[in-house]
Amino acid sequence: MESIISYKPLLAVLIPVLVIPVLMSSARRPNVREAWVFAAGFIMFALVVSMTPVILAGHRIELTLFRLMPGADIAFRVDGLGMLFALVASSLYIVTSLYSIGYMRGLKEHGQTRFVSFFALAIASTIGAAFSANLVTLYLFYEMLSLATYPLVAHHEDATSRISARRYLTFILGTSIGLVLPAMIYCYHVTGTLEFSTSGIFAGQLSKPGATVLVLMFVFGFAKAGVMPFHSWLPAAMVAPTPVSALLHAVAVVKVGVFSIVRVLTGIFGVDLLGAFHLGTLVMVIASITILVSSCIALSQDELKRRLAFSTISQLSYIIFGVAMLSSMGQLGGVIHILMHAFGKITLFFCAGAIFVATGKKYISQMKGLGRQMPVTFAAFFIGSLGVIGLPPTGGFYSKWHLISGTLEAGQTVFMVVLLLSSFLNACYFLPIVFQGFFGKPDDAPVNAPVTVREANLCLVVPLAITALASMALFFFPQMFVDLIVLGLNL
Amino acid sequence: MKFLGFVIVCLTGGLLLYGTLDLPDWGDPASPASTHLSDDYIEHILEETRVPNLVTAVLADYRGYDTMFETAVVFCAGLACFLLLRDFRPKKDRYFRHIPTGVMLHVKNPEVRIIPGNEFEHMDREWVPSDRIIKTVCRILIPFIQIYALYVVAHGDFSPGGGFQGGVIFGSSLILMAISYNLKTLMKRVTEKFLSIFAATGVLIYVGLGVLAMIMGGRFLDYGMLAPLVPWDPGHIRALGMLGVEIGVGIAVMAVMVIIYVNIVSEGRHDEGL
Amino acid sequence: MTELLALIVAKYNFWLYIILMMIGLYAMIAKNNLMKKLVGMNIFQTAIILFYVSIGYKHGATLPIIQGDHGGHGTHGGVIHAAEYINPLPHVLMLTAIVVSVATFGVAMALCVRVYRRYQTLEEDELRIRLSEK
Amino acid sequence: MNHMPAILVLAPLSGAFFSGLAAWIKPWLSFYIALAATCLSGVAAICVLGDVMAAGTVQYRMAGWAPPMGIELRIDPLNAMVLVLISAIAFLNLVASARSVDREIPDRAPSFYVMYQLFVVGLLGVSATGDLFNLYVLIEITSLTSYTMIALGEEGRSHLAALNYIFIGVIGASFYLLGVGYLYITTGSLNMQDVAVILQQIPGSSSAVLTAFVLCILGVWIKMALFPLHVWLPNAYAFAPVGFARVVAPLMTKVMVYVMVRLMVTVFGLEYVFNTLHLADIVVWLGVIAILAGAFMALFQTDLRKMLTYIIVCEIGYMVGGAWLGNTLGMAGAILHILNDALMTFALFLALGNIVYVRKQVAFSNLQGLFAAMPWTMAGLVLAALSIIGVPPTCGFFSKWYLVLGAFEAGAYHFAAALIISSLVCAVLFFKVFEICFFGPMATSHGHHDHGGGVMTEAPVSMLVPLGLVSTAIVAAGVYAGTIVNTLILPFLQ
Repeated sequence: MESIISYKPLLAVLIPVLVIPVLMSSARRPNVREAWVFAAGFIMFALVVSMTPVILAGHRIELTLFRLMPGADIAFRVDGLGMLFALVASSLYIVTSLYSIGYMRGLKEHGQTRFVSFFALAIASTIGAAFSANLVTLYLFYEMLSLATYPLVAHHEDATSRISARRYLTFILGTSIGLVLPAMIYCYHVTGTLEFSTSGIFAGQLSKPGATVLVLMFVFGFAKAGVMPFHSWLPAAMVAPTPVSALLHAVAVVKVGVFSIVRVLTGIFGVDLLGAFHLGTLVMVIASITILVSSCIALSQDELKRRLAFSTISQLSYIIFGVAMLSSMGQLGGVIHILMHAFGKITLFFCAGAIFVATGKKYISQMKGLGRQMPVTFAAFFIGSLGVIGLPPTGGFYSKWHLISGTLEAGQTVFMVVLLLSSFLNACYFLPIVFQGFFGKPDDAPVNAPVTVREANLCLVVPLAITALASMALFFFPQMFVDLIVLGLNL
Repeated sequence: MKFLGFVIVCLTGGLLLYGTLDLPDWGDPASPASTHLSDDYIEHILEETRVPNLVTAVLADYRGYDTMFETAVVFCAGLACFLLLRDFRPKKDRYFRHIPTGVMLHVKNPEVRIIPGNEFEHMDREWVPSDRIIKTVCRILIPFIQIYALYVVAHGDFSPGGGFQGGVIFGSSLILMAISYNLKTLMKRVTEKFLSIFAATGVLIYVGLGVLAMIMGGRFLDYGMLAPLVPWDPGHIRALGMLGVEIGVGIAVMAVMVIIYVNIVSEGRHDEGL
Repeated sequence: MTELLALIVAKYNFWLYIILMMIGLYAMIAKNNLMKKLVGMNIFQTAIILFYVSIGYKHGATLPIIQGDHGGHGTHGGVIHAAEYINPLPHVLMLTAIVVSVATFGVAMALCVRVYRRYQTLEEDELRIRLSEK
Repeated sequence: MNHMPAILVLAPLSGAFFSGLAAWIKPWLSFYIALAATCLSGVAAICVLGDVMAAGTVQYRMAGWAPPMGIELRIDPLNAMVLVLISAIAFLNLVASARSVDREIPDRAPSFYVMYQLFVVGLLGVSATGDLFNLYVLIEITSLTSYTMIALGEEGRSHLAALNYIFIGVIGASFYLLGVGYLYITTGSLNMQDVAVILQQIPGSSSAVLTAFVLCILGVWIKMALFPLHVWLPNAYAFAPVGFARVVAPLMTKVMVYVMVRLMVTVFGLEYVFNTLHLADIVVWLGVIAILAGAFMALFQTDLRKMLTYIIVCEIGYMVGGAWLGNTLGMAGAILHILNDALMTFALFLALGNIVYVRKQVAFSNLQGLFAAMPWTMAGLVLAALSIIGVPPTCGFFSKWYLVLGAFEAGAYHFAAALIISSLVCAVLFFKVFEICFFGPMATSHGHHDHGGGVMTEAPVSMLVPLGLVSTAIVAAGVYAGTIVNTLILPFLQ
C-alpha cells in the first residue's frame, strides 16, 4: 500500500470554508446564495469522488500541513474508512441543501445566511474529521464541528433553543475537554505519537486497568456518539430546524462521534490490545445497554423528531457494538451501518420536516390519515423505517445481517438476542406511524370527507424521494463500500 | 489585619535575620562586596575618567544607563502629579480687594471677570498679609541658595554633590519663594509651560549626549567618543560628559520639584496654597 | 551564648536596619490611615537604603573621593590603595533608590489628595463604608 | 557596531520627551510621535530577534564599559521573543487607542501618551537588561507609570485601586531590592552572568543565597499577582482606562513571569532551584491553587472586565506552576504560555475595548445582541476565548498541551487536573457570555429579517484592525507552536 501526496483532501475541506464569505456578501440575494451553496457542494463531492478510485486501488492519500510535534502534526490521510464517511457526508450535503431551501423558505425562517454559512462550516469540519491522519487533527475538527453547530441549534433564538443549545454545548465540550483531551495527551505522553495505525500505537506500555480507563474516557468522551449517559443533548438538539437534525444530528455530527470512537478503537488501541484485555466485550455491553434503553424510550415519544432522535441514539450504538465485536464480520457490519443508517434516517427526518412544513403537525398522534394526503412522503417514510429496522429491500438489512452473523460467529448468543430485540422494538415504534398514516382515521376530519393530495413543495419531496431510493439501491449495490471498509480496516 | 500584619512581619524579619547568618561581618574589608567590584572601581576610575569623586563617576559613567532611567523616574513623578491633580476648571468663588478703598469682594459667579491690576488685587481665601521680614529675608536668601545649587552641580566631579542634589537645592529655592510670597508670584515668574519644558529638556540633554556618542561612533553614553568636539581638553572629556549629564539632571530635578510642590499644595489649581 | 553575642556584635547594624524595616512594613500593612501607611512605606524604604549604604562600609577606609593631586594632566601622583576608600557602588545604587522612593511618595501623595477630595476621608474603614454605600 | 538593542529602548524613551515637548506646539503631534517611536522600537526588536536567531546571544555594553563594571544589555532567544511581543503589542494598542483615549482622557491625552511610552520603555528595559539593579530601576518605572495611568480611570475607585497597588507594589519591589542586596553582599556583583558564575562557588547551603532567592521570587510574585498576592490586580485593571488596561493586562504580569524565569534559569540556575532547594512541589501546589481560585472567582463576576481580570490571575497559575514543574517540557510550556497568554489577553482586552467604546458599560446585562451588533469584534472575542479555553488550532491549546505533558512527566497529576478543570470553567464562563451576546433581548428576538436581528454598531476601523491582526497571530502562534518551541525556547533552555 503506497501513499500519494495530494492537495485534494485539503481542498475538499477548504472549499465550504472559502465559500462562506461569498455567502455572507450575497446575503441580500437568496438565489445567488443558494447557487453558491450548490456549487460548493458539487465541487466538494466531485473532489471526494475523484479520490475514490485511488483508494479502491489500495493506495492512501496523505498531506501534512503543519509539523506541531513529532507524531502529532496537523495532517490528512485518506483511507477506506474516511473515504466511506466523506462520501456519505458530501453526497447527502447536496441533497440536504436542496431540502433546506424548501424548508427555510417554506417557513420564512430568519437568519438564513447565518444558517447556510455555519452549515457549510459544519460540513467542512465533518470532511476534515473524516480525513484526519492522527488524533490531534481529529480532535481539532471535532471541536470545530461542536462550535459550528451551536448557532444552528440555537437558530430560533427563543427560550427553549437557548436551553437546548446550552445543554448541547455543555455535553459536547465538557466531555471532549474533560475526558478526551487528557486521555489524548496521556497517550502522547506514553507513546510519543498519535498517528492512527491499524496495529495500534501502544507497544505493551499499558496495563489492563490503564487501558480500561483510557477506553472508557474515549468512548464516553466523544459524546457526539450519544453513548448513554451522555446522550441527552441529542433529543434536546431537535429544536434546530429539520435540515440540521437531518444532516447533522442523523449523519454528520453524530457519525463524527462514532467515527472518532471507531478510529480510536481500531487506530490507537488496535484490535489485538482490545482483545487481549477483553475490552471489546466491555464496550459491547455499554453499547447494548444504550441500544435497548433508548429504543424503549423512543417507544414512549409522541413528538416525531424526538422519537427519531432516540432511535438514532440506539442505531449509533449498533456501529460501536459492531466494531467492538473485533471480528471482521462484526466490524464490517458495524462500519457499513454508518452508510446504511445515514440514508435511512435522513429520509425519515426529511419526511418529518415535510409533514411539518405542509401541515404544521409535529406529533405522531396528529398524523392519522395523513398518508392519504401525502402518499409520496409516507412511502418514503416506510422505506426509511425499513432501512432502520433492517429489513430487505433496504441497505439496513445488509448491516444487520452482518452484525447478527458476527455474533453467531463468536457464539455470543446474548448479544444476538439484544440485536433481535432492538430490531423488534424499532419495528414497534416505526411501523405504526406508517399504518396509522395510511389507514388511520383523522380525529378532526369529518367522516368520508374527500381526500385531497397535498404534498409539500417539490424542494422537499424530491430530496426525500432520492434518499429513499438510494437506501433501496444500497441493498443491491453495496460492494464498493464493502471494499472500502475492507481496505480501511484491512480485514 | 493587625494580627496578619504581625505574622507577616515576623516571618519576613525572621527570614531576613536568618539570611544575615552567612553574611560577612559588618565592614569586613575582605567581604566580596568590598573586594570584587569596588576594588576595580577604586583603582581604575581615576585614570580611566579623571574624576576623583568615585560616586559621581560610577553614577554618571559606569552606571550612567541606570541614572538616565533614574532621571526618567523623576520626570515621571512630576508628570504623574500633573496628570492626577491638574484641574483646569476655574474656581467658583474668588476673592478680590479694591486697593483704594480696601473693600474686599467675594465673587461667586464665574462669569464676572475682574482683571487684577492697580485697582483690584487678587487674594487668597484665608488671606494673611505676607510678612515684610520674611519677604525681605527670603529675597536676599534665594539668590545665594541658587548660586550654591549651581556650585553643587558644577563641582559634583570633585566633591560631594551632583545633579540631583543641586537640582533639589535650586527647586527648594523656588519653593521658598512660593512660601514667602504666594503661589501666584512664583507662577508668574516660572510658568507651567516653562517648568514642563525644562523637565523634558533636562532628560533630553542626558539622552541626547548618549545619542551624540552613538553618532560619533561609540556605544550609547560613551563620552570618550565626544573628544573631537572639545579639542581644547580631550583629556577630561569623560569628566565633561558627566558634567553635561549632571546639568541635564539638575534642570529636570529642579523643574519636577516645583511641579510636584505646586500641584500638591494647590490641589492642581495653581492659584493658591501654602 | 558568647558566639551569639559575637554574632550580634558583628552584624548589629544589619539587625537594626531589619528591625527598622519591619516597623515600616507593619505600619504599611496594619495601619488604618492612608497617610500613616505612606509614612510606613517611607520608613521601610529608608531602612533598605541604610541597609545598602552599610554594605559599602569598610573598616579603616574613608569616603570614596580620591585625595591628593588630581590636576588630571595625564599622570597621577601616587598609586591608589583600594583599602583606603570605601565601596562607592552602594552609594550610587542608593542615590537611585532614594529618587525612586521620593517619586513613589509623590505619586502616592497626589493620589491621597484625589481620594480625600472625593471621599473627604483617608481612614480605610470609612472609605470601605463609602464604597459599600453605592 | 550594532546599536539595535539600544535603539529598542531609546526610541520610546526619547519619543516620550519629544511628544511631551510637542504637546506645547500641537497636541495631536504627541500621538504621532508616540506612534513613530513605538513602531521604530518594534522594527529594532525584530532586527534583534533576527540577529539572535542568526548569531546567538547579542550583548550591548552601555557606555562601552565591560561588565560587570558597566551595565550590559544581554539578549538571548527568550528575551528577544519577549521584546518583539512587547513592542508589537504596544504599537498595536497605540493604534487602537487613537480614538478611545480622546474619549476617556479628553483634556490631557498628550501626557497620557508620554506616560504610555515611559511604561513601554520600562517593560522593554526590564526584558533587555542583563543587570540586576538596572532591572529594579526599570521595574519601578513600569510600576510608577502604571500607578498613574490606572488612576486616570473611573473617578474615586480607580484612585483607591491605584493606592492599594502602590502599597503592595512597593512591598514587592522592596523585597526584590533586598534580595539583590543579599546577592550583592554574598557575590559582590550585580551583573547576572557574573553573579551566576560566582554563585557556582558558593555552597548551596548558604542561608544568604537562600534568602536572596526567596526575597527576589517573592517580590516578583507580588508584582505578577500570584494567587494569594493577587489582591491588587482585579480592581486595578478593572477601573483603569481601557486604553491602558489593554496594554497592562497582557504585558505587565507576563514580563514579571519572564523575570522569574530569568532569575531561575540564568541567575540562580535550575540546578540550584530544583536540586538544592526543595520548594518545587510547594510552588506547583501554589500554581494549582492559583489556577482554581482564579477560575472560580471569575465564575462569580457579573462584569466582563472583572471576569477577564480574574482569568489573568488564573493564567498566572499556569505559568508559575509550569515553570516549577522541574522539567524541560514544563518550562517550555510556561515560556510558550508567556507568548500565547499575552496574545490571548491582548485580543480579549481589545475586544473589550471596542465593546466599551460602543456600549460604555460591560456588565453582562449590557451585552445582549452583540453578535448582531458588532460581528467583527465578537469574532475576535470568540477566537481569543477559544484560545483561553484551549481549543485547537488556537495557541492556547498548545501551551496547555506542553504544560500537561510536563505535568505528566513530573508526575504532577494534580497540576494536569487543575489545567483541565480551569479550561472547563473558562468554557462555562465564556459561553455564558456568548449566550447573552448571541440571544438579543428576548423582545426583539424573532425579527424575520436576514442577519438575525439588530443593526450594526461596530467599533471604528482603527480599533478593529489591531484585533484582526492579533486574532490571526493567535492562530499563527498555534500552528507554528512547534517551530517556536524548537527554534527559540529549547535553544534557550539548553
